[in-house]
Amino acid sequence: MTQGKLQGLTKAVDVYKNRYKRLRELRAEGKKIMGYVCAYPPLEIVTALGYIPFRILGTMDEPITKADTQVPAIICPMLRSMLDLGINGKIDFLDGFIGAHTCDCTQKFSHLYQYNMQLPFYRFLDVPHVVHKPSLDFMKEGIRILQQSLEKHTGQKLAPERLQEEIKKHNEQRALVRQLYGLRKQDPPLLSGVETLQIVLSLLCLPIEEGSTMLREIIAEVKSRPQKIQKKHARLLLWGTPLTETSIVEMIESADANVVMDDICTGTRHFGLDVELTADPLDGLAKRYLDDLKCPRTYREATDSFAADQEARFGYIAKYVRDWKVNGIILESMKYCDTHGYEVPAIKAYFDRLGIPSLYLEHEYTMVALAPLKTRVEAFVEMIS
Amino acid sequence: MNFAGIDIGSTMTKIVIINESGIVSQVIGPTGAEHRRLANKVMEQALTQGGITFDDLTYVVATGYGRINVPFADKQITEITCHAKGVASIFPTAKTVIDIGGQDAKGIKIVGGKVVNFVMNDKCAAGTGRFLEVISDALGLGLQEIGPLALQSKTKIRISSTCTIFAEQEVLSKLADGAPIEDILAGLHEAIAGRVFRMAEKMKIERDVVMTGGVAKNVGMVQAMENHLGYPVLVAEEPLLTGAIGAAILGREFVEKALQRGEEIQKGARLLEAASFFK
Amino acid sequence: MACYAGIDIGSANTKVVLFREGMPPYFHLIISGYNYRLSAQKALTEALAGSGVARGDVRAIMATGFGSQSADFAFDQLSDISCSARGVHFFFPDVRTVIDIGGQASRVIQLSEEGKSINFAVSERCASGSGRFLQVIARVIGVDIKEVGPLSLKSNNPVTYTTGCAVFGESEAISRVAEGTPKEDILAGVQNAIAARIASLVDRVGLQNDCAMVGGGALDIGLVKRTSERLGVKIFVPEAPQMMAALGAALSARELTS
Amino acid sequence: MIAEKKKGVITRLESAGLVRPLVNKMYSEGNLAAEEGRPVAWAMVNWWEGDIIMRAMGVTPVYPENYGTVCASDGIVQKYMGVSAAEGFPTHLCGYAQNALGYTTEMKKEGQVPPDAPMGGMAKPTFMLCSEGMCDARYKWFQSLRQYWDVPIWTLSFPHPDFYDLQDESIHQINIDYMAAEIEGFIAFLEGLLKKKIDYDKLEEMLANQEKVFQVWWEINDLRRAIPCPVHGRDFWTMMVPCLYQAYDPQTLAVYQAVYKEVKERVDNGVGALSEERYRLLFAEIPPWASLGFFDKLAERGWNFVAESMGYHPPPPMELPGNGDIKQRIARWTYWFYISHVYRASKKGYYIAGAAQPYYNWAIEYKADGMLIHPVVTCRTATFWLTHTINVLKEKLEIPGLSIQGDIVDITLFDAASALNQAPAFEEAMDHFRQVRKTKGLDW
Repeated sequence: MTQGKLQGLTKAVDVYKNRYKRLRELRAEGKKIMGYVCAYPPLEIVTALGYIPFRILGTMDEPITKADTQVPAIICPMLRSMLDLGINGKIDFLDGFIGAHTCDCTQKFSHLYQYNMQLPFYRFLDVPHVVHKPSLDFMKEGIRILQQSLEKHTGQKLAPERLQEEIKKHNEQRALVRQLYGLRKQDPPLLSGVETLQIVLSLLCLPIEEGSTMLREIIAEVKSRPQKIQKKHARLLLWGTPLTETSIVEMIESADANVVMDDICTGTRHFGLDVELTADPLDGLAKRYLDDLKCPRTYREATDSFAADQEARFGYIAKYVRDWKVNGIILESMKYCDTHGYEVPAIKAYFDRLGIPSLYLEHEYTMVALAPLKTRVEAFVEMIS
Repeated sequence: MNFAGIDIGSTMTKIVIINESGIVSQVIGPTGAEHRRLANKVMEQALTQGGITFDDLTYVVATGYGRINVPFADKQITEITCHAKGVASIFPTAKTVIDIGGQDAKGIKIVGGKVVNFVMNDKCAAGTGRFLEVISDALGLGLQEIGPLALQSKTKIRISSTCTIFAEQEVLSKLADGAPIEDILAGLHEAIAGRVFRMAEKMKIERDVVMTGGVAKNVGMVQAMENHLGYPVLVAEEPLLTGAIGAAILGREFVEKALQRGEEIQKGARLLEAASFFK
Repeated sequence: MACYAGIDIGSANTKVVLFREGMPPYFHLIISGYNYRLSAQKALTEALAGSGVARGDVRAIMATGFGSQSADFAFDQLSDISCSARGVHFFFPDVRTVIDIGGQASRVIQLSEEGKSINFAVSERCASGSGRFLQVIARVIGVDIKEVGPLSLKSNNPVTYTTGCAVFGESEAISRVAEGTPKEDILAGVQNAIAARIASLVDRVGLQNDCAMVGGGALDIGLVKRTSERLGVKIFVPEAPQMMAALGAALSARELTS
Repeated sequence: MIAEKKKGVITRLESAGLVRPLVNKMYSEGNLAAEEGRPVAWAMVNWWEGDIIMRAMGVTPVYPENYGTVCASDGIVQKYMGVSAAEGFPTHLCGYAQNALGYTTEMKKEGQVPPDAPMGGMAKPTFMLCSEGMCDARYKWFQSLRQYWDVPIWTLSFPHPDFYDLQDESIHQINIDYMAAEIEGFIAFLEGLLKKKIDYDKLEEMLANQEKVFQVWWEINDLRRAIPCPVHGRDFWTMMVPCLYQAYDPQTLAVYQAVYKEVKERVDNGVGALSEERYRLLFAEIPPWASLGFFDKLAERGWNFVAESMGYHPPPPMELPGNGDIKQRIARWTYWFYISHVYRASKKGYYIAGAAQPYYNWAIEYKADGMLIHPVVTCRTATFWLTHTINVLKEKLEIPGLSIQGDIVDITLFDAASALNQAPAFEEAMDHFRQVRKTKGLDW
């Protein structure tokens, strides 16, 4: 049975388990697939010009082999895995690729990926690290260049009105995801952390409308399903680097804890806030993707005190903590991530001050190496309950 | 009522049985990875020593590396929580626990017997008790001998290999080149103490500091650690037992709470059989 | 008659090869112990005595290996990478990829047609990547190192170690035995772990046939088998694989003087 | 044979000695300024984007990155890295950053420069200047320092064009305009902070000097294409410092002119830096600062290092068009430095292979026999491309590469012994590929 015909959670799980199956189906139907890195390339433009966006991710399941012949082992293990999957022909359904400077390694990866894959369309989006007038203009310019090169490649013109429509469509899905996350505010949450991650990861390899339909089905299904998630002592928020498999969340939820909220880019960061519908749609896109999108890779202007800095950088997480009644935070980072690494002491200090205990988990981005982390999580849960 | 705490480490099993008033019996099981699964035998020993039967145990809490594998425990609690509880019961003034075990090293911050923060290293043998075991074996010395020897050193010798097995090699060839054994040992103690100290300092070590685990019996390590801290550390009479004691106390508290609330106590399968780590 | 000596002072064994034109090389091996200077002397003297070569006939001596500096009587030192390459080339001129599993590290060397090393990769400085890993495990589960290979071939389901650390692997092996895991499965598990690391080294230099394995590790037919399965190629092993670096040294000693 | 090997130790440039006082000046001027109550900025190396602006405003920059190398040679880096880890910073972060974070923690604890800090330590900053150029550490790290120094921070933004876009001329002006706008913002920030206006004449003067310095320094390195190579990498690592940090300074120009004279003489007389140049090598990217003596050991084997690192190689003569507006010119030079080496290579039609491209170009220009790479455990930026680069040189130009792992500050990670053990084997590889290149019609 094709993933197209499945419904709700069953579909999400199936898509999650066979990530590329649906994309291959769609491609067989003549659709075009556009791979991209991180949450920064404006997908509205991609879908408006007829591509199905696919967030290229690595996997913790398979050891890295060929990529090590091109990139040293001290580089972000997820990027190395992404390259590996590419070289090994696992991602053989792309019609184009949008790279980006989101962090230094991702930029270098983007170039090396295209160097290896030689895809018919490649565009690089240079995302500044600072947020103010000139950088917003620069971001807008970058998005314009992306639009123009994709127009050139497809031979289509993208009218502002058409783009507006597309933005609405994406905002609609963002709203549905927020609604989905809302279901986790209750205690016990209506949706487990594992389920949520499965859904989000499947959304990242589905057409927008198809994903939104699936979300609607899931929301209805979850509200009315008889079996409930078990009530547990710890209600945790998960902050950190992208999760490409559920294993870490499974490990956490196998302890006396539910993961009820996240601040990761295979989660709230990706869907987060809507794109404002501005006269020139590119203004709205530039602001949403440079400023509203929250990732430690973006440097927030320093204000008059460190405390004010922390508020500006982490205030939105504190709001999550209040609204989702979180009583503990897990700061998860794969080894060799610089942007998240530098963040850890400051964010820890911030939540210490708010009286929310936090645990820093550094992992090697492999399944096998997770076992030792379990004791830390269990002890952390024992500590807060 | 009797409560048992059982701490299965990587190479050693420790059991403490307590009742309302205090310790009934305490046993440190046979050493070595080949024996660690025989927790049931150690339990029988502890029971005989205490003059009670297995059914006299109201509650059994397992902790340590092998806690998941104990078929006769009612509850599993991590060694971090148990060490904190155990240490606090012996040293009420303790704020920081530094535990160097066979398979890992931990730092724990405690307030009123509760864990408020902790750090852990369990990647490889460097910086754990195993490192010293391997070296003392290689030197044909008893684990208890190397500490005092290290204290006699005037000038430490640095061992460049981090990997335990290569360090062993390096130590022996340095020895062959005529380097004094005490200087080599001093270098090794310093290396481990340094690693563990830097790790524990991540949670800002506060006085009083208690060292636990087998390595706490090693005066050389204790002093090396004190050199980093700049003040003396506290060591329990039997530093190997704090985890088991903590487990037993946590079991007692759990039962008492349940009784106060009038709840019935959830118990495990209670099969007094060997533990298995890999099945 | 003119003789050229190569001495390879490894972390575990010290090997001497005496090379004379038109004669099979003479091999001699002793345990290094921990005083490399002494064992170097000893190994050479014994080799000369055993082969009946007069000290005076030795035209040149080349030292190589972990402790090559300790052979103060040698004319010069040469990297064990070049030496292994030369040694293998002497027996297998068609070999282009040499896998050298030593006590301190594993190396993968790419050879030119002339038997020169033209590319190589060396494992990181941790025992889990070296032949020592196997020795350690074999010792603790009481299997003679010579038995490791044959025994491991009996394994049907090799264990997967929960740790990358050789020392923790040691205690894991012990308690697995205590739990009744067959020793062959434990050994096969280690061989798989090492084979995996070798494979990634091979990837770095690029695999070219023919492929040979040398060094102490090559004495373990189990390791050879699992590595060849993993790489999907036939692996040649010279009859005295651990002597190849010493042989290479002897051959370059000859080049020194010619 | 052994005697033969001893030959070929480096004949250092006499004029290179003139660089010393400049370097000392760079290290001491920060503390001097602090004593005299003049403003001090902790600054990231910003490739001239911010330095001359600060200096024109009377601010003295102090470079914590450089202080990392000082602490590395001093050995105290181990302590500072420990303190940084104790503060909760992961140990895989930039070694310079770990060192500075540790140092700052200690300085806060002491309430003054820690007594055991080498070279009198680093004075407390009036403000901090981050740069987006090259790597992420260079803005995240000062953001982290904000936890310790409650002083203003400015981050100089920096475009990060992809190598595939460098032949697209239209993209360059967009990038330069952005930088110019950012520089304008920085000037406004400084004028607000220091309550005074910038002196554009002074700025113009400094920029003019800088442009001359670039020119000479470039010509000096171009002369290294001669066979035998007149300047060994050891001298390069000493002499690159003033260009990177003091290009505004007339003294730097004078020194470089003296150096040029000496190097030119050597070339005219066919004198090389080594009495016997057996091999010509490229090096990338950041050297093991605390173990530079290692290069001498290789020099004893006749290894001459003829061209180095993208991040330190001088900017070539300007090829980008643009107007004379001073902000535009400052922006253009920094931007040009960032793209020039790849830009020139792609102009020559060498196919685009990421950061491998400039080395591809230099390998041909400088007739290299091999390439030594130094993967740095705590620096992803300087390490990412290295493996790829030696792959490309091997595949396309039949030039072998040798990889020796180490770190920018953690000296314990650099294993010189095993490196030297690999050297002879690598010489065989270089000999072999010399033959292969001949058969393939490559002319060296």
